[in-house]
Amino acid sequence: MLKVRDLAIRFAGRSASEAGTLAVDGIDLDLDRAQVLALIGESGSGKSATMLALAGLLPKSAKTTGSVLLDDRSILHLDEREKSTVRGRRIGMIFQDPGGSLNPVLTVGDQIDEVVRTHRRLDRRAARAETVSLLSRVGIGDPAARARAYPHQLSGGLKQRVAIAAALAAQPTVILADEPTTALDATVQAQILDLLVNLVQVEHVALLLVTHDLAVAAAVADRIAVMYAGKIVERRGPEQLVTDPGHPYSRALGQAALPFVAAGDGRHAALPELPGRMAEAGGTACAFAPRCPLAIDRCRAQVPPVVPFGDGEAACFRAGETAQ
Amino acid sequence: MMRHWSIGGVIGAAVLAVLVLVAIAAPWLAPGDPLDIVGRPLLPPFTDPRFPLGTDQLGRNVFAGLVHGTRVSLLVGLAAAAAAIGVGILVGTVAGFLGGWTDEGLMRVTEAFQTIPTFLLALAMVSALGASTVNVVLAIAISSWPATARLVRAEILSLKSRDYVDAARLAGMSRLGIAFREVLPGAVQPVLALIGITVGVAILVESSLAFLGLSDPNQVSWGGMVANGRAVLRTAPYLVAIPGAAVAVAVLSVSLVGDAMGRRLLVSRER
Amino acid sequence: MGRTWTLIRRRLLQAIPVILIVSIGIFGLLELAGGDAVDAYLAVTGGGDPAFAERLRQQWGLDAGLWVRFLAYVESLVTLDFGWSVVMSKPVSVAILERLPNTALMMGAAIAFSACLGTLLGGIAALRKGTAADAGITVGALVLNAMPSFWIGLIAIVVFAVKLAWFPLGGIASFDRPDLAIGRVLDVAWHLVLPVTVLGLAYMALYVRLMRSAMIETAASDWVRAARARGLPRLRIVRRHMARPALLPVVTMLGLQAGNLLGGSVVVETVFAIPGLGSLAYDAVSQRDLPLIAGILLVGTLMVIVVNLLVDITYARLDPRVTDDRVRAGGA
Amino acid sequence: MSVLAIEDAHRQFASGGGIVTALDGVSLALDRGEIVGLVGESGCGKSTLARIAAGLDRPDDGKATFGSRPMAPAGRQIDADTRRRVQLVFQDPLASFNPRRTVGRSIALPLRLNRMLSGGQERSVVAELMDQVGLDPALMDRKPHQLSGGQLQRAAIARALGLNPDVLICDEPVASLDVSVRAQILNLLLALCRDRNIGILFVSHDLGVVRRIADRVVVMYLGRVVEQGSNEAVWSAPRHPYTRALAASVPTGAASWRLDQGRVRLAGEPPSPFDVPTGCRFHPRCPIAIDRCRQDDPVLRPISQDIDAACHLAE
Repeated sequence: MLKVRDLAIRFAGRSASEAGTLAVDGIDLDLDRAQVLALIGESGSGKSATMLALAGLLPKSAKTTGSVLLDDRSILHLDEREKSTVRGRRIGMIFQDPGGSLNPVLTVGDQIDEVVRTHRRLDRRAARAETVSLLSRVGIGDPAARARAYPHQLSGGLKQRVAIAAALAAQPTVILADEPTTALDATVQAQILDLLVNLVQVEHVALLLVTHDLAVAAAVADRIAVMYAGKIVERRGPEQLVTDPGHPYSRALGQAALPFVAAGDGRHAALPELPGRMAEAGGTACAFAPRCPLAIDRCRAQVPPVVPFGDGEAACFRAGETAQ
Repeated sequence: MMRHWSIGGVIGAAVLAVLVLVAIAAPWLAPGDPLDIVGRPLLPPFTDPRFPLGTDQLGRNVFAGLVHGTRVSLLVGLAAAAAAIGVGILVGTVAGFLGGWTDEGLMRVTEAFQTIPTFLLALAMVSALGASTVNVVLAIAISSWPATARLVRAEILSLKSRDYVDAARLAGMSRLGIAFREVLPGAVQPVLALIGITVGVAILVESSLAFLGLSDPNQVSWGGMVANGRAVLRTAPYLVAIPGAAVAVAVLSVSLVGDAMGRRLLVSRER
Repeated sequence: MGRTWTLIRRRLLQAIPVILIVSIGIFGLLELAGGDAVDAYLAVTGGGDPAFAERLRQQWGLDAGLWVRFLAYVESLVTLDFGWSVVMSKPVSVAILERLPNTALMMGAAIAFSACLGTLLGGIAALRKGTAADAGITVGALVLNAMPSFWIGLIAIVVFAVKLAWFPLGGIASFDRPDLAIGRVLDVAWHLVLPVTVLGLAYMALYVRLMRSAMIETAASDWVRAARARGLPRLRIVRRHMARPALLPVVTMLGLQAGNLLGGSVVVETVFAIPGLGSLAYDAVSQRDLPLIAGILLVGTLMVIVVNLLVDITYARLDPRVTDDRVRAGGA
Repeated sequence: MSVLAIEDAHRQFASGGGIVTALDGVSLALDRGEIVGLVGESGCGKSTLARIAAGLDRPDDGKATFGSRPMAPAGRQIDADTRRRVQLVFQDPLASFNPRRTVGRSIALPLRLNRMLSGGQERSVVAELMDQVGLDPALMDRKPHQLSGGQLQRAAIARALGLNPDVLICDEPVASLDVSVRAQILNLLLALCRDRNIGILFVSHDLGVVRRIADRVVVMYLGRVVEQGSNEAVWSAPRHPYTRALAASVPTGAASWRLDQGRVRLAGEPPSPFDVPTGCRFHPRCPIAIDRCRQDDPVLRPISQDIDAACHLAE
């Protein structure tokens, strides 16, 4: 349903002479109804830029190439008017900071009402009835009263539920969620993840989840795409990615993500580290090579092609191997 | 360094520099007392090379008045702003650091000074104490310190709770050390952005007081020249236009420079 | 509604120390100025020997100690008895009350004019940030802010009253007042166009700059990005999600500027010969009518307090966060 | 005998017209050479406890002692020796450095204030400290904003190490860092504990990290300790229903966490610390609460050899 092909994003440099920075370097993504696709990576991997590009929220100075098809219709290079028929209506979006995505001086009900009315031509009363039912669908108790509350009167978890309700208000088929639980406490994070999974299973929306947390991704996603320096380096099902990662970066992430188990190897034993920093996108070699324990000369000379691996694929010459 | 100066800031700084030079060089640019009657009354500008900007209805040299008026405007503006900012920093610092009842009391006083219509207060002070330049400076300063005080206090309160201040406590720094080495330098910085506004307002208030006849009668000032020209507004509008424009140019240059300083500050804070 | 009343009560309580401090200040100023009611009385009645003055002082209780005089002063304030105005030859309170409506009218109109036009222009500048329109509005605001209002006023008179003769030279109403009530209202409005514009222009610049920076900030906020992601029409986003939250600092500034506007009215009323509180203050000052000055200062302070109260109520309506007694605890 | 001990600490704050109870009778002990993990959700009081442990705040009631001396005697400044021995690493490394000072001078500051430097050796001592935490001494003359988060956190640790502390309080030290940098900083802390016998109080909302590095765990809820014990015991068999829910809420790799029907999901969120529920403060969210929980406030009691819990039903 959502089909991304060879998407590249370049942010403008500070002056015309500067080349600017390449944030995303030609990625493909596929997302179907009732499916959760997780896009994981660290800051600077290009995952957030990808998400903003899909939502049409990149600044004008950013140059995008490639194609993004939503139900076979290109949505990448639309003008503002066309964009607003896609945003909200076809694609709903949830942001990291649940407080920040709500206007502090309007009641939460008003903010959902306006989405309902913009996209569905309901009158004021019908819109409010719809808002109340949306709030109840995202698990907010006493929704009619909560609709009259201002954001600051709600807790972080409730605000994120409201933001989800606003994203669902125009009945979109795709939901983009950018680190939706990062700012939340553990028990609340679990609740919100449950809610998102429930929406996918019951209402059959497609969910693209962007996160830095492999454990979160593995817990809810059907497929996981691992991003590094603007490229997707591995694409797998969650079980296999955790137990049998193909790309050494995925392996390192899995170890750094610290699965919730005791340190098996004794008291105060060192944790596996990943030395160095992420390389810039767009090089002519494997961007991970400088940090890779498996790197060979070939890795430093050419970009490794994507090869089938396990239940997915990986972009590595030595996929599946482990360091001794 | 010039990279962060906008065009406006450069123009403002240049004009301000010229004004300062004119103020310093006034006795050479226009020798003698500018209040002396030196020529035929109501000579329009650009007609007599001796009086490039003409003469007023008493035959006084407008150019000389303008040049000497620069001194009064800049002097009063800078002195009043310096006094206001000094008092503001002092009050804000004491209130911010000591807190408790001292803070409460000082803030009530600050509030009182923000509530009382300050121009009326300045009028009352000058009227009650006499129209000397010192009193004018005092009157302006007393009415414009609260903004600085509030800003400094707010900055101190915010800086006091920063992690790096806690880090200094952990390092074993004394309270005084923290106040003067960690907090105050950062708290006083944003005041830089207020200097331009404060000086500009001071110049405007001085000219208004002078326009209303409340300035030292023995010194020529731009506001006084406008008041003087008002009597012949219909026949010789240039007597109003020229000194008034001088006020506008002075205030504009000061606020442009202040703006540029404020923006530089923003840039340096964002880094 | 309960919230609003709580707010009003709290603000009025906070005003008490402010009024007290202002009264002490005025008393101190009068003491510093020297010369008391007896001197003023004698100056008007044309002299009198020192012995007579001494007797009068005893009679009026002016020879008492500082404290006694201060208490007497406070008592007179509480009873709204500001003394006798020599200049106006009537009680200070009467003189002030006569002039108050004109000034209130002019101030109200000037506040509305400067705030509305200022926020509009500031908003446009923010939306067109970096363009010629933005530069024009920003520079225009700076220039307007730099021009003394007496000067704008005089030039406006030369251009619009003398040369073009569109508006009257000054005053609040024509000598031959129209008979119909509506005609009289229009007459006053016609007289007020220039002074209100001049007074308003001097303060408009502030609102332009404030609105511009506030709206640039809200435009970059997460909730505006979220509103765009929800596909809301641009106009709606600008109005409800950028402009409305950006109005908050503007409203705060309205309260802070009330006193300055009153000060500005002295100059403007003098220039346009409007019989208001400002020109009264000018008369009082130029003739050193100290009781009148003191009375005007105090009434002016009360006016500012009232305006601030209105501003606070407006603010509380615009920003639901202020009047909530409880603030959610941050991550403790 | 623990080197750092907090006993029955209470702490309240006035905030926006109400009183927040941040700590309501909390005790904590920390030894040299051990890592104690302090976990809980936002608003539970763990940061307040960390500040008290670091001597940056003092309890309204209760006491904090270091060695045999009270840490912050009422009305007096903390003494210089105790101050030196307890250091803190902040969550946001950038905020913990004065932006106007170079990193090197910030690292040197505690040494100079404690007269631990003799003339002319400042740069070499700073370089050595930076080297010890794996930071290139060439970065000494940079301003804080010129360093990455991981580098700055190393610098912050170097600054604390200069004073040769016995105890290090770490308030969410890796929360603002990328996952791959996280392990580097954690390993540095582990090494300090191991090699220098430093006691570490590790405050974190990240249960995965705590489970991997801590020796003991203290779980807080709304200003109280609800469970504490050895790291392994607490996570493998939590006795308090809150700890159970907390453990169950951590996404665990694959194993289809979302299909796990048996896990405990808490409804709602922690109530506001403005008004704490009567009885057991967890009862409104507790899946197993009984009548007694609504009235009786349970005390922290030993349940087994290595676990204490504050629950009527724990056994």
